Amino acid sequence: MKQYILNRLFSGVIVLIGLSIFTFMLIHFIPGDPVRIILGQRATVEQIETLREQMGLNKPLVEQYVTYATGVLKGDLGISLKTGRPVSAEIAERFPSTVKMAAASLVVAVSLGVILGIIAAKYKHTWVDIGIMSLATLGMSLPSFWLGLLFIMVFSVTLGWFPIAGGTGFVDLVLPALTLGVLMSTTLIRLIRAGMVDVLSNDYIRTARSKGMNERIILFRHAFRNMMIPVVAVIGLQMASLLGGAVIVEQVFSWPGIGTLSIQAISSRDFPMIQGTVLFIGAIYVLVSILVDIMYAALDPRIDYTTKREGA
Amino acid sequence: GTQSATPSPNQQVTDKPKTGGTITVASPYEVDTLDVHKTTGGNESVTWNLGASLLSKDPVTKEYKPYLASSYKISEDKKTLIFFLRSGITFHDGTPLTAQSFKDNFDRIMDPKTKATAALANLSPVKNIKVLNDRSFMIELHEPNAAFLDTLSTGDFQPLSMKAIEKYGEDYGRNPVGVGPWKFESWKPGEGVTLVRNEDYQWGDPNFENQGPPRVDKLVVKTIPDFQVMTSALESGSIDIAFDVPAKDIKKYRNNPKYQVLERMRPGVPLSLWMNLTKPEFQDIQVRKAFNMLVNKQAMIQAALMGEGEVAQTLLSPATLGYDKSLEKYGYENNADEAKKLLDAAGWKVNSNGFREKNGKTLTLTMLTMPKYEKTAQLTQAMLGEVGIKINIQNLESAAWEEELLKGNFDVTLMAYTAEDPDVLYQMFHSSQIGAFNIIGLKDGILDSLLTKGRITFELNARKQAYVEAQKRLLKQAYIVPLYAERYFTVVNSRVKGVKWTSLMPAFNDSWVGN
Amino acid sequence: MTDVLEVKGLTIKFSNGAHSFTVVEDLSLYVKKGEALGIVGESGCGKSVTSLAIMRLLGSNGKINGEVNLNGTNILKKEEKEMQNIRGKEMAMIFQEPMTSLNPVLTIGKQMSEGLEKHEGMSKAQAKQKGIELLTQVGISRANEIFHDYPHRLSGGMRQRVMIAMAIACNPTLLIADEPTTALDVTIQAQILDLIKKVRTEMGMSLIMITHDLGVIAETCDRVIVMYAGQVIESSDVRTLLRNPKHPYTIGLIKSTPHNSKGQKRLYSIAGSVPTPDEYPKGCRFAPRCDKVMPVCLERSPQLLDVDQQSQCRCWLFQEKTERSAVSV
Amino acid sequence: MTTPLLEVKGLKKLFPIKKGMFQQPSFVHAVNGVDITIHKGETLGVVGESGCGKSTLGRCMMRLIEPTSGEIIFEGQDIRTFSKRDMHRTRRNIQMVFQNPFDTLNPKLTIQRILSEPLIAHQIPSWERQKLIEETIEIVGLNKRHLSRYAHEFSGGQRQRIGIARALILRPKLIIADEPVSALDVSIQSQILNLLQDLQEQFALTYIFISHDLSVVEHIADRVAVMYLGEVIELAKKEDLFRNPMHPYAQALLSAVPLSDPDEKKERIILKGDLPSPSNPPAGCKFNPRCHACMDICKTTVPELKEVDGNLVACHLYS
Amino acid sequence: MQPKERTEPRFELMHKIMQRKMARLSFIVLLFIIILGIIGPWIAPHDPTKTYYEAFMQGPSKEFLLGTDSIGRDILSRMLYGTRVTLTVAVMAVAITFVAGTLLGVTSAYFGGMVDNILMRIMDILLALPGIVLALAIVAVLGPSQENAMIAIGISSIPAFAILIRSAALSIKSSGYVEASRSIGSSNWWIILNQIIPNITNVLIVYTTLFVGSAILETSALGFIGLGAQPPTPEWGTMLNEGKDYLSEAWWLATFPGVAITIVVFTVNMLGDALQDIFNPRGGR
Ligand SMILES: Nc1ncnc2c1ncn2[C@@H]1O[C@H](COP(=O)(O)OP(=O)(O)OP(=O)(O)O)[C@@H](O)[C@H]1O
Ligand SMILES: Nc1ncnc2c1ncn2[C@@H]1O[C@H](COP(=O)(O)OP(=O)(O)OP(=O)(O)O)[C@@H](O)[C@H]1O
Ligand SMILES: [Mg+2]
Ligand SMILES: [Mg+2]
Repeated sequence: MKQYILNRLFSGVIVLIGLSIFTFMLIHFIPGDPVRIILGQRATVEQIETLREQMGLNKPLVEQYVTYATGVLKGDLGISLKTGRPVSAEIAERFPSTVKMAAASLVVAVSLGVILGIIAAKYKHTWVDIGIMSLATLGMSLPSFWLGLLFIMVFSVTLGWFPIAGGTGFVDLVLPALTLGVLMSTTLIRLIRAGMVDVLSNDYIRTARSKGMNERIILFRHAFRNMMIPVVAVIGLQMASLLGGAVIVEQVFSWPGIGTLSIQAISSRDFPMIQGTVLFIGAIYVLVSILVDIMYAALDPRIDYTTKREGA
Repeated sequence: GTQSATPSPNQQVTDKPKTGGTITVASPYEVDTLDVHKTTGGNESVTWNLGASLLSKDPVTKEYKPYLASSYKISEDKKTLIFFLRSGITFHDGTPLTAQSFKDNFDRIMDPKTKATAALANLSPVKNIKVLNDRSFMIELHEPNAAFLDTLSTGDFQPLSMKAIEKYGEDYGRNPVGVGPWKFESWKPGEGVTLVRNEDYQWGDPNFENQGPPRVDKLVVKTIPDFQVMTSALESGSIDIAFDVPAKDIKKYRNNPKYQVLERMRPGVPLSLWMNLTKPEFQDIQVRKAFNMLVNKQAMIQAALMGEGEVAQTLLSPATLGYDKSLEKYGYENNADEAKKLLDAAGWKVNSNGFREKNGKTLTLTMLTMPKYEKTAQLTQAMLGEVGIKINIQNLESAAWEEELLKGNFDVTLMAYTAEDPDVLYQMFHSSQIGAFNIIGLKDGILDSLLTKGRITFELNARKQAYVEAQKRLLKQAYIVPLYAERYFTVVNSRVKGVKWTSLMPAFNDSWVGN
Repeated sequence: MTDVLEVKGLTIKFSNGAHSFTVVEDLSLYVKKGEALGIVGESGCGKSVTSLAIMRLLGSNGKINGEVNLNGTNILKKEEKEMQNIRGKEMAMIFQEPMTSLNPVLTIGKQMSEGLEKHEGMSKAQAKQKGIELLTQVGISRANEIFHDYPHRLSGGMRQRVMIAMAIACNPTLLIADEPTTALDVTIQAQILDLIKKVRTEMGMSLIMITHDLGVIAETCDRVIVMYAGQVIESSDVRTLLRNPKHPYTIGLIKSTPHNSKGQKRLYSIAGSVPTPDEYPKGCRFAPRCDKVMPVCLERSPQLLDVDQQSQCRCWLFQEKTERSAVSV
Repeated sequence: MTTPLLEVKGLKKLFPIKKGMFQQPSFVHAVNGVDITIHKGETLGVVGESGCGKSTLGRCMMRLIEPTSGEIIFEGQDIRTFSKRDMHRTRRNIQMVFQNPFDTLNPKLTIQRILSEPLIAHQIPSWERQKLIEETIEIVGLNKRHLSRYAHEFSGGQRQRIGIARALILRPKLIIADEPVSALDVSIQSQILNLLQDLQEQFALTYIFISHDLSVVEHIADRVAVMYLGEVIELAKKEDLFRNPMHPYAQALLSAVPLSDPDEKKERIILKGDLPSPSNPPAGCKFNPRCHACMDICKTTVPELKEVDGNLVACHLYS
Repeated sequence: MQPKERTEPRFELMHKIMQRKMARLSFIVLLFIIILGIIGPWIAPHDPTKTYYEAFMQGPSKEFLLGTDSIGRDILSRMLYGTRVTLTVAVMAVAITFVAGTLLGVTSAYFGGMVDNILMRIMDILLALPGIVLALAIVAVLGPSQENAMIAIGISSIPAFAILIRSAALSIKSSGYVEASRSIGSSNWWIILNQIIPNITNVLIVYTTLFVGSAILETSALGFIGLGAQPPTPEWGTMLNEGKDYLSEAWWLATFPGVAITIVVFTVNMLGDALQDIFNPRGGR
């Protein structure tokens, strides 16, 4: 297991290196000059050139990358061009609120997904099922900001239940978490229903029935864990994308998360920050996918990472 | 709405002021750092309250009044300014403000290691600063520059405590120490900054009634980038004051006694249609005039601002020095028929497809724009389209837009330029600025000399006159199509009293919280 | 001897959407106490469906008609709740696929004890003790360890032993084994068959053994039912069936196993293939493949009638002989 | 003796079990040094328990998977040394019939296309193709009308006929049949076995017939190889093996077959335990932990395949 | 045995769709919308780019059935014209995803080993890259336009699609008929084209429908960075974005395009579900 995790980390690092090279190339192709942006409109040509030199932006790309990469290896993601503070500090500051929202949305999504998914599976092909599944599909078909705005209109403006104040307290958390949670749950509901239907048609469920187990035990003891095995991967991916920042919902609710940070970085051409957020999000992605595999092993005793067959 | 050229009256103060309480303000701009030397903008709503400037500009008369400086002198050659400081001013950390503080601040900005990039640009007219004694210092300019006084009246050159800078190092931006009415307390990134009253503040801004410490205990400045959220927060009472409320949302607050709307014209160059004069089409004045006549400005205001703006017939907005009502007659009225005649006369005839054509070339133009001006762009496209001018809109994200603009990759574009000082016209239109911000490539000797004159004239009236003349020239030559001037709106919950505009934004020295 | 199980006129229909088809028709059988009944037939003839119907474990799209009397009461009339108390307790089942019939995420122990806890009201510790006992009884060495192990670590044979241990845990009166050895190797099959015989005699259970292998029947059963296309076509005691089969299908089946054609170059073979439920022919269902087919076979379907004391057969060949007596009754 | 059609010498196939990137992999010895000869026109049965390496042996013999070591001499040439081109040409002569007729026919293709695939692969000119296809389909007992249908429209037995037709259409010399009847019903099984025998006569085919069903092998094979954990432990003429198996494992295997007569009692050898894991086999004779005649030497020394009474057996009992 | 009655596979699929209530409804609605997309320009009551100066942002009325937008254009006409644009963008974007994703997924699955490793690492990199960065970069390189929005959306969904296709292809790869095909000496590309691709068409069809839905949604999200259709071309996502700031003042601006998008995505998803159901009888009905 340890060995396996090491291997995964190793290939994760390769992905991150690829990612950093890729982003590095990309951002230098994006039109928009960070120097101009920093200096503002009153800057003279000489000032611009001096700053460009200072920032090392006139060196060959490869050299710039090498400088950057050596910095990263030393744990230095560079200094934000915009705030002048270390990129890592900026990210670290935003991360808690991102985690807060990710966790809250995940709770909403998973609880909605599990409850509605299981109900739909249990009553499959009845109106309950059709109703839940249509709602879930409808949820999938809604643009995310649409739902967010709707929630603001209804719960914040009209009913005044969850006034949005642009903070990160509990009250502020409710609506964005609900929005994201509901949107994410649509996928989960569908997956869980399908998984449950599938698992319930397995031979071992019949075995459990033949022992006289009641339906509740069959659903929760025999089916649930087996059903969750494929679902965990999706939850993991959702978690990763949430931890990387849910850009649009963050913007709708003015939530100060990593997503907003990365968007701001892009629009202000804050190269070290773009690079830093991309790397960070990439690292989260890598870590979460490793975590998902560990979860797999925890859920499914058949998975044993100490021996892995080739092929098959 | 009132269509006055002056900022709308500040809040009427009728009750007796009280002390205590908290005011919560929301601004749509993300604060990057509270170190004014290093900022790239967006933090004025905080730093303006933290610090103080040498001079204070009267938002109405545009007069510079002494603030931290008790007085100042301008040398004969207009290249040297001497400032005398008030006594008894201390930073929030207790260190006294001296002439040396300004010198040290200047040196810090000039030091490349500081990377005080934007501030460096602001101070580019300055050659050197010399400390004369504890309470006076001299600023030497490269050349006479009246606009520089404006810099001194903004928060950009507010003194920062060198002791704090040494103490916090890189983290100073998170622990600012100034001389203003409010002291820094805490900052939650992405959420907001909390300031508390500076009890020692006795050097009141001359534009305010209250010359002592603010009446309110705490000032919280939140960042709420999304307008929907901002208005929702305002309506739920979780914020008291919303900055930069979009024009479209203003109507519902206007006639609501729960709120007061403070408004002000945006200073600087109004939103205009800029024609790239290096393109052959626009070298013909008839074409430029025709463009001026083709736009229906009132319709644009209606569409883009729901009527909450002002038709611009001049190149400086009514909130800027240099604006004069008399200039309006040099502007062009919307007159499509006349425009068609001009175009015909210029040789651009309508062809069988309904497009204007000259020497086999159709009049097709690329309009560079960004999402913010989307509506105006589309209206312009429609208006010009009606007479057979084909406009291809190229919508770019703002950073990319700016880059393309500076490279001159456009035929026409939409742009407004916010600036307190009329010297902005120099940057935009002086021939020396080609390659920088004279993006349309305008070369006009008469105009150049008028703009230079404006720059080196310190006396207000004479200075204003220079810019009036410059605008006349710009309008007569139809170099540009001014469209409309926007307003800034600040919505205040009526429980907060005594909010007043400064030249930059509302401030709270006089404010208090009612019931 | 009393009948532990008596099935009368069992008919099973499946419907999918508008379309419905009968997969088992008018099936009757009985199992006496301590007796082993074999059911043979080719794939798809309805063996598993029958056994599932007896357990009332058919999916919701299956419709059952007829009577299933277990120890004298018709369980088709019982509530699902009551059925849960009968399943695992009074009758138990072993399935064909040992690989998929155990829940992969629960330990062997957990899966064994849950039945004991429910039906015998045992505590966890008691159930564990009993579970280990049972595992030892079915010949698993290291029962202590295996009890805590997950199914995927066991071989097919071991899993099938676990299934048997689970099935006999509450000492059911009837054990149904649906092709318990088809997925296993011969040597393992021999072990399992041996085991089933052993526990049956030790515990005095009745057994229904479902298979398509006549050899398995010969080895484990007292009586046999032969099914073809959803119907019982022959029923008799094992010896009679194997030595003196009546129905042409049974005859063909026995003859076509390589073992029974030793020395012959070519195997006997029945032409054609087994029909699926939606294409059952009218008349005798075996008629299209039968080498003794008569005109009547294609027209009318024969009855399952006694041929002699030991056997019943559904074939027009025997119908004629007994017709008179059938009419006179 | 005539030269054998196919001769396998010391064939080994190890499947690596990946551990970690920085660790030595361990191996499953799926086929562990097999020597077999097959003569033209004969049928060699291969029996053994599940996982003993029968299929792997079959696949290796036509290089569907690359053997780890050993020689495969077909008509006097070692095909392991063949280039891709030569190998492709040789494939015409060695064909395979697979176990599962439900899985081995592409559900999206018509029978016509399934049968033309080998012809296209071997560049048979298109005018000959149709003739061959029609001829072959009738040989296996189906007819032209069936060509336009898809696999799901056929019964298991018919599908297996199509599988056989596909193997036959290039008129190979050797057919490796990997459990061709074990997925079929008893009554259908006999049809297919008869068909295979007929074809053998008609086309002078040579079969390697892999099965776990001893009675089927007994019926069809001339010689039988019994495999255990990747090794051949007995290779004997059918009559000898079934009358008098020598290796204790072969004895146990044969005695395990259920007899279809309830009164015919025979001495049954019930083996202890299961097949050990092929990645970690016991030392000495691999069968020793389950053997009823195990001696001390069995636990230490690997017995060699030696000739005893004209047949081959690998057991210390016979040395 | 008598030959069974056979329906052509194509019609059979249609038939199966029509058998399901929701699927039938979705199909009809979608068909209706596609027809609108084709004939839209002829039935639109107004010129979609014409500004009516006297009618800025007016609510639905007799003259303007769905109201006008903030610069006085008829929303109904814009929506009718926009149908074609919107659907084209989505379909083309998915076409890009489809071609590249299938190719990558199948190649990766079939060849395995090093090829698989490299391709999948690249997919990992793309997956770990925030979509908006990728989109910006693509636009940066190619310039902003509707086509490039298409390309951006198309490219950004390639990794997800490729991974899905890979796993589908992997299960086909290990199937008996692929081994059979290899055993008779067919070449790799032959096998990919004739054995693997035909057998993942079900999966392909289902995923493609699902991706069409998300492509439409993404188009509307890309409007955020000015990457959508270039004005004055009407396109639903851009219209929705324009209208979202006016929800409380002029609900009709965002509501109609929003509802239209939701309906299309919903029906496409429903259809995708039905197809999944049809192709995979065990999991569903
Ligand atoms: N849940 C179901 N829905 C519809 N049809 C079914 C269902 N279960 C079984 N059938 C059909 O009923 C018939 C009898 O099936 P059954 O499983 O009883 O056969 P079997 O005799 O057990 O065959 P095998 O030897 O292959 O196990 C088959 O044609 C099968 O297709
Ligand atoms: N591709 C592979 N990778 C790793 N191990 C394999 C692979 N193929 C087969 N094996 C292993 O090799 C051994 C022999 O397998 P093989 O399929 O040849 O057995 P078999 O005798 O054909 O069994 P069966 O009767 O079940 O078909 C088994 O332990 C199997 O797990
Ligand atoms: Mg069965
Ligand atoms: Mg095999």
